Amino acid sequence: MTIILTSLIFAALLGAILALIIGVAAKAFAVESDPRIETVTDMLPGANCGGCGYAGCADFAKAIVEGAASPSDCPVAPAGDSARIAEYLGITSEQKEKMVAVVRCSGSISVTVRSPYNGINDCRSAVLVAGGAKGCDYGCLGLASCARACPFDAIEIRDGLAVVHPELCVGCGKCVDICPKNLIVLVPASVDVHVYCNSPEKGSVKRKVCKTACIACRKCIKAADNAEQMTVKGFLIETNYDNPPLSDLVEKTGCPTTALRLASKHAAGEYDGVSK
Amino acid sequence: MADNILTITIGAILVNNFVLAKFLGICPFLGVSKKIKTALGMSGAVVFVMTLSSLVTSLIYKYVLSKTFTVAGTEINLTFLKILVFIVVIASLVQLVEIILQKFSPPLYQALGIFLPLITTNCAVLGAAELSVQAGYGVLESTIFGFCSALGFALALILFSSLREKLDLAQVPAPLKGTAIGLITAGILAMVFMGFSGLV
Amino acid sequence: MSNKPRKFKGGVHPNDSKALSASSPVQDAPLLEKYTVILHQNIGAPPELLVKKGDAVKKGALLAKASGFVSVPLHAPTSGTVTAIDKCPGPTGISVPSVEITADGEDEWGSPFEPMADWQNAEPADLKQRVWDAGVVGMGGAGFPSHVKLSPPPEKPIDTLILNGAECEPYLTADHRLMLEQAEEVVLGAAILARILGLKTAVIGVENNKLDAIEALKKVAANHNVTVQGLSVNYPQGAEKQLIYALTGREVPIGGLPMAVGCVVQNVASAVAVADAVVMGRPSIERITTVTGEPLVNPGNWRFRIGTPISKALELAGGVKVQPAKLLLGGPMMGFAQSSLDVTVMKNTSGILLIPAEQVSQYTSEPCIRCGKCVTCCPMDILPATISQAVENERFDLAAQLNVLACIECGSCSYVCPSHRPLNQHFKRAKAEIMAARRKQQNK
Amino acid sequence: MSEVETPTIKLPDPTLLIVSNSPHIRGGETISKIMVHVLVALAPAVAAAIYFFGLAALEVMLLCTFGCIAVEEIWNKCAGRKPTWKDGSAALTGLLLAMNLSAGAPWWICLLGALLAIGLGKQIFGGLGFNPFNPALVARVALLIGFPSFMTSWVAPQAGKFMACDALTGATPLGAQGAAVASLHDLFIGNVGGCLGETSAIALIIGGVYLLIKKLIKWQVPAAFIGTVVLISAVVHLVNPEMTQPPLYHILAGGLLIGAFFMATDMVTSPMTANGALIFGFGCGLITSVIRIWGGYPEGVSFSILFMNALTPLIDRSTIGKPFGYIRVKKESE
Repeated sequence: MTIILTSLIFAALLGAILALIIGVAAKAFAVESDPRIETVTDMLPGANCGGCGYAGCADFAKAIVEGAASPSDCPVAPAGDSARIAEYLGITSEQKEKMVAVVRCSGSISVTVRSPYNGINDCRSAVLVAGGAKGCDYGCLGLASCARACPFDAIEIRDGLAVVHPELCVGCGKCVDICPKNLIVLVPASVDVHVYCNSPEKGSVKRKVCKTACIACRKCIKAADNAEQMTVKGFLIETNYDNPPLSDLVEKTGCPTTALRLASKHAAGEYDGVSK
Repeated sequence: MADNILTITIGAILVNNFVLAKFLGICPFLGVSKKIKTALGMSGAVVFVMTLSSLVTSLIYKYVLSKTFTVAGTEINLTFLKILVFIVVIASLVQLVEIILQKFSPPLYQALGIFLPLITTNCAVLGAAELSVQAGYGVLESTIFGFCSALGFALALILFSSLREKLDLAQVPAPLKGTAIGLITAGILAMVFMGFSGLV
Repeated sequence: MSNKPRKFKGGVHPNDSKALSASSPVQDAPLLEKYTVILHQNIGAPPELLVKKGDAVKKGALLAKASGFVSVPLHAPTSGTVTAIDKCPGPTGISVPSVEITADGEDEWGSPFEPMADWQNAEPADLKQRVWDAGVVGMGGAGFPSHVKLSPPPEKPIDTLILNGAECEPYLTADHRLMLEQAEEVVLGAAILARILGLKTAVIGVENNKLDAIEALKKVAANHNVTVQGLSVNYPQGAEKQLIYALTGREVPIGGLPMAVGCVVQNVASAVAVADAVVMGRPSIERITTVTGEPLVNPGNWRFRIGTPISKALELAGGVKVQPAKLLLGGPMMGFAQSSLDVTVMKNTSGILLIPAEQVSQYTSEPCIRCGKCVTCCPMDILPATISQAVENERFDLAAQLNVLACIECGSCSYVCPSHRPLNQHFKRAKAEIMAARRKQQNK
Repeated sequence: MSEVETPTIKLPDPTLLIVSNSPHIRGGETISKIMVHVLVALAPAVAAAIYFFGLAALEVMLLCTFGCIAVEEIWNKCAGRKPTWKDGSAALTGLLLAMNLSAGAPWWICLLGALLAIGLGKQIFGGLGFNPFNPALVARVALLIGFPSFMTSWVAPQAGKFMACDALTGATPLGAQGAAVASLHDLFIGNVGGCLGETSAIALIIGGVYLLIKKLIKWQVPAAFIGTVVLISAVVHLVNPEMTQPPLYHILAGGLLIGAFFMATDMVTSPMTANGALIFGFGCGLITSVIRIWGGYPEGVSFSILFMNALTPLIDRSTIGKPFGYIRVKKESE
């Protein structure tokens, strides 16, 4: 019996002494942090894709808790999650419209003039060598920098051209900064009509190097319900995403170079190799 | 009984290196070896904890646990408390290191993350204390043993983290990237360390 | 100046194949009917256009004036009318704004300034203004405005003027012929530049594979207190930092300019342009270019006016016997590959080069076997192999740590690499990414 | 100069002109040339091995070499990569592996060695250029620890007789004690037991000199390696002769020569910088001597090279040195 007693006393004594030392140390070197950050981080998808503009989900959670960001900034989280986070922290979060990326170029290898390129198979490296050795200085090089950067594999390279699949795209925007030719823009998912050309050059110059370039013939503006739906920028026409045209505009216009396309059809490849 | 200091040192660092020969402390060895900076930080923490814990545990063992008291007429010997006492001492030492690190170098504290408190459960630390008791080392020898095996741990960890940083740039087949190739490299390293067997 | 030149570490020895065009004297290219002058021919801001379509211009008249301190004016290569302000393919592969002048055949001078006969005691500031007005840029290939080099800030005193006649790139013989045939103007140019910088003397560095040029220069160098120094034949001897180290033993700091170590380096062709501007009162509108390469019928050196299309230059050299693999502007080690014959000669076009298929470098980017050849040959003493692996894994932080910014892109490492890895392109990529990240950091 | 308008001036077709980054010309070096040169350097040692150990040696060499090539090609096919046997690195690893086996090694040891060398030693890290350890030595050490009996069944040399293939387990010079110690002459020409590549010193020296002349290896590695072994064995021999053999014996016996000239200088696994190579060689020499004199194994060359291979990334990091023009950066920009 005494052996149990003494060992108990001894263990208690040892525990007490060590606890004392640590207690003093804890007081002397105290540093505090907010516990809510962990819980919010767990509620986020955890893809660390940086779509919200922060280094990762933990960083984003810290920003939400400090009120610097709203839960709906996360493009990947389903609506339910961001609502739950907002309610947990007792703040309001407005719903954002789903955005989708689009590569504004239709210049695949079969329709463009390109010089043989020998070097690193990466857009950001190729652009440093004669602008990527493509006839058109503004066109997509198709060396898959954006496809590799997309955490959700929503971009496919087909015949030397990057094609975004709208149904897979989450709109995190990582591909937008990667493209050295700034061809990729985030557009509302609801808009399906886009002009797949980004070159401000004159129509005659574009036609020499690319069969599917937009030659600013303005047929789409005339065929549109009202002229504001398509904006004119020098020798290039663009969809006006604040007041977008309906999907039937593509048939009504009958674009001579098929630069005006439906995103869904473009992704499915119905325009490949088609050029008048 | 007490081998001389030289054999303990070479033995603990090279021949039966804690990580690569005795396979103790593998989880921090794999967890922290992604970058050399964190590996150095971890090695520093482990050397500090192992040396002190070997000293304190050997002192407690020598003057308390191995003695037999007569309390109220009955003979009492507390050696059975050995593991519990060792763990408590190590845990409090680690807690101490954690507090100091959080105060004085938060980036290292951030980098080590979960692996700092995990030193408590690091079998290398407890192993050092236990092995020195089994080998019947005195206080000085077991402290040196603790310190040298920590150095062995540090050597293996730094060597391994520099290898992993080089492999980080290698085109390792996708399924093997990260920890898998780390384990394979550690396996080959352990095989190489077997070359030192019989040295001491 | 030390009399014995130092040897810098590293460097490679490609066969210089200068024999193709070294013996053919410089010929004046005949007057063409149309010149397409590229507007932006200098490092720094592009000049501001003054003429518009339909204007008549004299030879040497001002087409565009400098738009800032680091910018130079542009002059008409011949007399005629401006027929188009449009874009034409540029040497870096992107189409650039250009002025098209249709010659009227008279080729009548209309230079905006008079010769300065008595330059020996003209004010250095006037001389420098003349260099700026004549639009003189570094003709070694960079195209850095010369007047900027000649006006170092007061806290950086200059004690050495170096003329770069190394011409270490294989195939090129433009500077070699220039030094042989116009030794007098080279030395004269050196003296004028020395006077602008307030120096008594200057040194001309020439590689020892051009002994006849060294002799020609030595004959006339004495009367303008200029010395000529032979240099070991070792590419990239002509790189600014290596040339300064060879002649003065000083090391230009990474990211720093030669003026940081009290030196100014000018190409021999720029010196001749300065001499022409001051003594003959002529703006910089022409340059000697080597048109060479095995596929060419008869390679040689011509004095082209700026704006001469490459197609015309190749016609002068008799066209090609066999289809070349590559057409380059500049030398084979640092030149730009072209994909169009409509690019026109600029002030810094030192060579028009055709590389046959069997000599061309095919980058197949096999894995690096860490043979260390690139480490030993790198003149900037950095680790090309490790940096290229870091870039392949998009680890630009590691590349910056390994001092990729010190790389002068001389191409020696890619030249010796047995795995044919595009090391030079990796470093160009790394520098672009690091600079972009720093710019983003600054304006955040 | 009137320009005669020759009718057929042919201009290059711009659409065929290749565009790439500079430089546009390159030296003649290729990986396969380097590997072929190293194989040529190994030829004298191969000839000596066949001369002393007969056709059994040739059989081991062929098995290992083609075993390695086969394993690499199978791996490439599974990984969906294009065949890489043309660069000759698999063949070289195979031959070096054979050099580490004894003539009496059974066929399955050779194939298992090939699998370990190429599979575990090289392809698992991503193929040529990424393996931190010398593949041939990984296989040798694995086999040595796995099958000690097979790996140490040395065949006594039958100079000139090709068909002799009975495995007499004569001890190797390093393991020999007392009377069985081989004479320096035998060691020099190779008339001693041991691995295929470890016996004839003269053949290895010829190969080593060929490599040095062709600048395929950094001279610092063999110089530091052999120098350190000589230094330590000389000192220990002076202090107490029974502990170890004299330095010259140490050089000619065992795997030191083939290790120093062919194994340690493998470009992929040794440091790239010159002083890094010196440290590497010194480390190899130190550990080899320690293992040979005090260690449990008679031969320490393989362990020392592998240990220094593990240190190579650390050596590379610390011997990078400052780039040209670094000295003034501290004053000016920081």
